[in-house]
Amino acid sequence: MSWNMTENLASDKFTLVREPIVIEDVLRFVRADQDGAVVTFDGFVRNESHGRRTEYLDYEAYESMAIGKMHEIGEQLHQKYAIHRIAIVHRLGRLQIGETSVFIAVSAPHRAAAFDACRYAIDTLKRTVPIWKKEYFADGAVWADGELPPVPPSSKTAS
Amino acid sequence: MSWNMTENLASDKFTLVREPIVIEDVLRFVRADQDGAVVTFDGFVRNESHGRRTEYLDYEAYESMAIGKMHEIGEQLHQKYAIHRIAIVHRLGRLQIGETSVFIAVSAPHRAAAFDACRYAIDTLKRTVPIWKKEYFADGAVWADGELPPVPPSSKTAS
Amino acid sequence: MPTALPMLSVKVLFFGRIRELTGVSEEMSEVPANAKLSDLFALYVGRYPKLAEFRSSLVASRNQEFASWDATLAPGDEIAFLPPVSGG
Amino acid sequence: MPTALPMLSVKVLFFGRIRELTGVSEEMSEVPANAKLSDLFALYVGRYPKLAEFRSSLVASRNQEFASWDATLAPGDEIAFLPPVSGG
Repeated sequence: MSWNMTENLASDKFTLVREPIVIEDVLRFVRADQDGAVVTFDGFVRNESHGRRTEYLDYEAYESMAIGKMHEIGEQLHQKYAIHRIAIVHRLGRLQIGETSVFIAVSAPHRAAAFDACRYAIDTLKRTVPIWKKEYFADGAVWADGELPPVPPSSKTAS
Repeated sequence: MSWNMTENLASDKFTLVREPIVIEDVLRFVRADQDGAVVTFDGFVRNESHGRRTEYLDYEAYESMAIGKMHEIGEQLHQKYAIHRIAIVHRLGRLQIGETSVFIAVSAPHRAAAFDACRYAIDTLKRTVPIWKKEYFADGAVWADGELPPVPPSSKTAS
Repeated sequence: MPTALPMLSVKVLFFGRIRELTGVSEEMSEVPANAKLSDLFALYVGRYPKLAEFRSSLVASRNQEFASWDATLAPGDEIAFLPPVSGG
Repeated sequence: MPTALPMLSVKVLFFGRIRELTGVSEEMSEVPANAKLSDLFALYVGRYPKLAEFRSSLVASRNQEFASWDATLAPGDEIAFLPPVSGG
């Protein structure tokens, strides 16, 4: 096979952007002639949340840490799956209904790895990458429930 | 939820095309404001097969049956998964390295269903849709190995 | 002397490597009225003996549904002989 | 009389709902040299009592890695208090 981990990590893409995500650019980025499959996940703003009509969302991030955690996801993907390239692009700021908040693309010589890796990427992003979403409704706004990231065990021994 | 099966089946898309597949159009087709997730599979021509350098591929189909089988996949997906829309587009004729041969997009309110359905769609397409691929190399051409579709059991009782 | 069985006419399609082998994409074929898919295939093996080698790596369809080899043919059926599929 | 512990300075960041609660995005904070993450948090609970309600639904990070509450602080550390994440 012509892919290898060193090359790949250098050519992955993990970014936070404030402008609309151009999906075609991300797709083009991960696709290479030695691949045969790209699986993508496009997460975008729904028009409702828990039965209330959403007007728009604001996303904020702990940006430097978020980029670091996205890189960690990339390293895990290359360890776990025979994939080629990964791109994870998350948008920040105000997003309207239907706009893409996160786009993930994974290329691989075979589709099973691309599916598994793409799903692992979005599942892990939602648990571990420090990004927060505030949902705005006609009658108010709430921070989305979210998930508490796993934290390393206490460094103390019991005493 | 605002999706329902009757509406969806009418608005799914199952096509065979002879021109390049315009991925953005397919994505736009499946995306609606009540969704939050689209998972796509982009299958494209690799530059090698079993260690030999591919020059190009020719795809042919039993077209009317292939469209019928793609519709059946759609019906199965709506039965099995809480998804909104499905698009399956397969290209026929001569394809160069890197060109998309099949593009599948599935939209859903939640990502798990979109992932499961997209994967089921490509796995089932590869086993049941009558399409054939001939691979051309510098020194010859071969029909790809392929998979034998499952056939209904014999209509005879043992005698 | 038994009366000859009436004949019926079906459309037959070949795809992929067996289309290349037979040189036939599509044609009409006459078979006895009680013929099964396997009988139709045997008729073509008579014409193209190399087809016999493909018997275990083919499936047949009848009116665009996969069918078992003992399915009985009806007038106007569209029958196809399909090598392992390799789309995607 | 014991000598006062030397103090050290860390950068503290708040995000999401607790950024709104404290009104602070980022500031420098002075803590005793043997302070742990939990001590730093307690210091802020003193200033913003409502923060106490969030203790069980927060995680902390130290230099951009999730950290346990008993992690000891070092000069120049970048500490953040993070509500449940909801990206994607």
